[in-house]
Amino acid sequence: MITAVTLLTLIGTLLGLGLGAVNRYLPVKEDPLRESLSALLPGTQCGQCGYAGCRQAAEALAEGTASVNLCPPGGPLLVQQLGSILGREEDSSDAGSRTPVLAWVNPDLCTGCTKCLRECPTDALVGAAKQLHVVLDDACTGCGACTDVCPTEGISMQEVPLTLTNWHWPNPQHQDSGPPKQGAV
Amino acid sequence: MKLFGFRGGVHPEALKQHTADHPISTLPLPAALYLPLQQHVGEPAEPEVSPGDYVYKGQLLARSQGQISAPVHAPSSGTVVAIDEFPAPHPSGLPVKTVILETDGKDHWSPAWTTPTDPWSLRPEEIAREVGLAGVVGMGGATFPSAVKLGQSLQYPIHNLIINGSECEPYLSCDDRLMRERAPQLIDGIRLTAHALQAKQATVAIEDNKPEAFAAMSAAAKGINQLNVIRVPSRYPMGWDKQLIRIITGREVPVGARSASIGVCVHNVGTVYAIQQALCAGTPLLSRVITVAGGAIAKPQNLEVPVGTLVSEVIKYCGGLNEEPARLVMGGPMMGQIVPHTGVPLVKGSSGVLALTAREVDDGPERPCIRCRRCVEACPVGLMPVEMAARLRADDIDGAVDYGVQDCIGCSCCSYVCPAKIPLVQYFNYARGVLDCRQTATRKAQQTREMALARQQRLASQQAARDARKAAKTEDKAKNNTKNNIKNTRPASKNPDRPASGDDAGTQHKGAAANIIATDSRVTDIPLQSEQLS
Amino acid sequence: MTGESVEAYLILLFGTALVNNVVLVQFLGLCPFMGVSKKIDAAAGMGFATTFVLTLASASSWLIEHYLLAPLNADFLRIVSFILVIAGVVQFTEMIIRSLSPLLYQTLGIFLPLITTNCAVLGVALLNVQRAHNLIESLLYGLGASLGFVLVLVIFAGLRQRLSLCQIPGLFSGTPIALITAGLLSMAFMGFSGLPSN
Amino acid sequence: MKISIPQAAPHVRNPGRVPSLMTTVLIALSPITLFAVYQFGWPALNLIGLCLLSALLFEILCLYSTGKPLDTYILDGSGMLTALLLALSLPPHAPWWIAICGSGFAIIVGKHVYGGIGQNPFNPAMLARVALLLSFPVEMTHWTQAAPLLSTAAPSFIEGLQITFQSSTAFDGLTAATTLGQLKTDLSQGLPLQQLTEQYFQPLDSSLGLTAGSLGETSSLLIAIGGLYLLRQRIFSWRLPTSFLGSLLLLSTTAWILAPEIYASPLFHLTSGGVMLAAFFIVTDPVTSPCTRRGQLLFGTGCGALTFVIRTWGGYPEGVAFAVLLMNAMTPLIDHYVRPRRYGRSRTGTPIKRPLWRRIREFFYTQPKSPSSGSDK
Repeated sequence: MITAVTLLTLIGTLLGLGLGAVNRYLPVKEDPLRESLSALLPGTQCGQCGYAGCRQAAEALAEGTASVNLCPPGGPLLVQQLGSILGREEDSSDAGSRTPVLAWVNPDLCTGCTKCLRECPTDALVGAAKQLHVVLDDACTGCGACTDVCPTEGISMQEVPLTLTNWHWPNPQHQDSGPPKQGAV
Repeated sequence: MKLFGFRGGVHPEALKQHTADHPISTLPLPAALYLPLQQHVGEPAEPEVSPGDYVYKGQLLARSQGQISAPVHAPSSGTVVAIDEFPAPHPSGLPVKTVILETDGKDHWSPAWTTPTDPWSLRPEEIAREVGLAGVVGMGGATFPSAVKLGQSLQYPIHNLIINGSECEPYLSCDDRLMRERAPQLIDGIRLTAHALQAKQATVAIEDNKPEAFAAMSAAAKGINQLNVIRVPSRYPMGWDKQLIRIITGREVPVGARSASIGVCVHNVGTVYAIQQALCAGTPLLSRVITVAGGAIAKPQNLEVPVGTLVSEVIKYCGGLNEEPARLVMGGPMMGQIVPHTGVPLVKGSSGVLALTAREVDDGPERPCIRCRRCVEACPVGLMPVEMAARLRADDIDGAVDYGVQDCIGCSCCSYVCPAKIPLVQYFNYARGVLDCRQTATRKAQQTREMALARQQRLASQQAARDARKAAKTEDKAKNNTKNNIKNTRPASKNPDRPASGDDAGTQHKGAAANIIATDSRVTDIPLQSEQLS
Repeated sequence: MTGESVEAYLILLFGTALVNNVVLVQFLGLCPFMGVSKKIDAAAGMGFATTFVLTLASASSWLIEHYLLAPLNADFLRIVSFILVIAGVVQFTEMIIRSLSPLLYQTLGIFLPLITTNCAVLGVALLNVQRAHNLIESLLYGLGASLGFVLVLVIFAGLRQRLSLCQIPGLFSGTPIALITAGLLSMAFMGFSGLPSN
Repeated sequence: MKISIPQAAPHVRNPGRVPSLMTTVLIALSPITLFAVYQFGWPALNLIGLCLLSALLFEILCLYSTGKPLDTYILDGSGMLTALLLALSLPPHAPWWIAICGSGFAIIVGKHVYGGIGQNPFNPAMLARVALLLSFPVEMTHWTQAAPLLSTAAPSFIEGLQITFQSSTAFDGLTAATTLGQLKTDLSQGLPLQQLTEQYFQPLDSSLGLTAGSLGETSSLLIAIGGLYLLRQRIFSWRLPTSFLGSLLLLSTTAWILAPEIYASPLFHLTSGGVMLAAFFIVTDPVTSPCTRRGQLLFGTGCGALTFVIRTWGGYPEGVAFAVLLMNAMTPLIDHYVRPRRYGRSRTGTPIKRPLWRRIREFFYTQPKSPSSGSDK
């Protein structure tokens, strides 16, 4: 009985010493995961993912508490990228798959109250007090934060129209469900 | 001249005999011309005229804008009816901004037209400028503005200017007729382009299934020592410029680099003819030679057509359709684009109009792939279409990119030889579309990050400025109190920047984000309101 | 190192790698075989990690058996001490991989520490004792077994990568088709049975 | 004419179709099949008919259960081809259930479990043959001497039925081991090889197919004719058969030169067993062989080498089936690593570098500012 105990403790201590020594020489780089995740997130701190900001969302993703499709402005591409980094194939049903939309200000309803200007995370809404506001299409991420604060319901989310530049060939497999065709003459 | 080996390629039936013997006839002037502003690679042209103006033949309708663009000229005199959306010659049938010109039939030139200065005395960059002003674009189908190509090639020592007269697409014979009937003008055009590029020598490559064209061009080229006319094997895609470079010079253009970087420049026969017309005859690119063929066309022939003519006009002139075509194709059958109906205009890049019957299209039922690897043999770029298509069928875009789907030139050799009739090219077009979406999405995400950061900095700087002002005010107040502490205390002055509702501070002061957007040329200046919140 | 002993060693090496292959003939180490074979690169990474562990473990287990267990005739401790050593070696490998290539560490994930529980590793160590190999023979036996493991793992990863592209009928898609393919693969490997291998 | 769904280029196609491909291969197989029926009489015909019929039945069953349209799939003939190849590799007097089990295994497990044609990693015919060899060794190695159809020694039609269906040993015929099997047993008794080969190996007979062996593997000449016809029809590339036969020839010649008393002569290897049938019909199966030229050469050489190793040192007399299966398992790896060089890229995929002298010259090249003399170029 004694030999068994001494033997095992001997082997255990031998291995422990070896591993301790090795650990000192092999520097373990800081977990790069958090940086790469927060670099991907849009950084608009819009808070739609339920976390205070993008850095907190990145931490949650790194720990695995948050799902991959937590960020609506990121769209389907962000879901794919997060999925590939974290190795998780979450379904991108809700946030990811909707078609790209842009905010649109209805000129009749806009009173120039500048409430929406403050809400927009990327200053896509421009205009002055008492003046008509307008959306800069290039800057708008379609996050929809402005639509809820507009007192006169003047801002609505419109689908991006199909033009020659953003039309793409459909996947031949689901040929019939290709992108909507413009009515030909 | 020693030719080098090349890879892949297919041997479709030429089917040029229907049109090769018809001389080029000219289409009578149509009633209306529809000139899209986007007939070339690069930024669309900016209209110069407005609806209702009367324009002369050759007058500038829209000038080029931005780095890579090309102007659009009026093919005939008439009045501009409208400038708005009209169906584009594109498979989707989507509209594009078009100048609609009603011709008055007089077809006379603008009085301001002067005969051009002697082109031979021009310096290379002047030639490039003249070619740019004439709106000449690549006529082989790539429609890259030729002036930009000449300008870019000037930065490299050009050893060999290759003229692409191979016309390897079945059915098409417009380059063939061009070489047979207008060889002297072509030779002048070649010498001018060689002069513009300071090229040491020029080589005209003609496929060996066009002996008459070869004879005509050799006769016209006799006596010029740096110019030689050679036969190349007729094997599609000989017309691919990089394939010609590989077979003539034995070298390959590195991926991502221009062909000029290895001392070679390739121009299509049609482009060289347009350059000659622009420099010697002073006529900008107003019309081009096309082939109208296909089983459904009554009288197939070659036509000189003003740019902007409707396809229906052309078909009506060629005797109309003797049966319902299965596919209406703009360009050649291998790389041409299908057009939804005949109500679309011809543009600078359309080299042909084909009305193909069901027999010719021979679109058998699509069967599962049996990995017979004929597509791997046929691919001139050296890709593996069978592996790429298998991955795209399983929606694995990254796997397809790993096999090189971004290098695919869309020459359709793989779909042509596929016995299971799989639409491989559409898979690869779909993959390139997805990659395009990803690229714009990542660029947009990057832009969003910058703007969000800029906004936070702006808010922070406003907050700091406000605190500094407040601190300065309290300090003045303290000084005022000490000076006249006997005066009655006035009510607190109205704080000029009452904090707005909610936790946000200060009114909007369109600083950083607007500047970023303002740099974008299309956004006009926004008048900046003062701090006062009314 | 006389001529025929080299030949014997070669036969031992290739015999264990091909003829009685650790995975397809002796059916050891099946869980990483099924778990990590989705991608070829991950499979290769896992294969070489296991090779490193297996060779090292079979050598050190021989040393422990020869110098510690035999003289104190504590044979009953054999399995416990072997597992202790293997765990040590695996922890050592994990540290190396984590510092050398975090990407590989990421892709292997849970399967890296699981090498400890890989029955091929312990199996080979015990077989060494059972067949009373000397140090070189047990090293070669470990190396042969791990080469066989890597070979079959990478081949199977190639097969599964292609299977992931096929439209396999619903009933069989996923693990069932992988198990069927593994069965057919081991049938093909039975062609090697009969080749000389002691 | 309203185009609802845009079709991408090309708008003309090569007339070749998958069913025409399969029928050409079946035509190439016909001389061997007829010769086999002539050579081994009625049982051979029964076997071939049984295999084809049961394959058709299983194919319909699988297509129906996976809900695929019957007409486009059944007519592509790949099921028939697999069944015929399997039948040609069975011993002539095999009982009926061998044929049905074999074609069932080939069609169901070999092909349709993986999702139908074009997606099976292993060659279905070889898979079935190995499965039968392993599970029914006795029936699969029961060879009979070749006896022309109508000659006295050949079983009559009724006897043929009895052999196939009741596996009666009434007509025991002249059972004889194939040259390969004979060689294996004699060698194990340590008899010197020269003495053995004189006894029962006449190169001419074995190439003409007069010796015992499975249905289609006896006459190498007829197989070669079928194979060359396919080569001319460009159904498969020459690289596969040449590399397979070449590597087998090379290995067997070197071994034969080094130790003629242990290793058999190369001609013996080539004309015996299923080498020729495999070279032109099994190794060249497009679904299970690599796509690139170098990949095919590698695949063929691998098959040849493994056949030699298994035949010389392995436990089974016939190594071709195992060799082909092993190399089929390697094919995804070959396709993954061996890829053609892309235009403008080096073999590893990075864009090629321009020669140094061109980069230097370009560095010193100043744009032609000065007005040239206008002389024509």
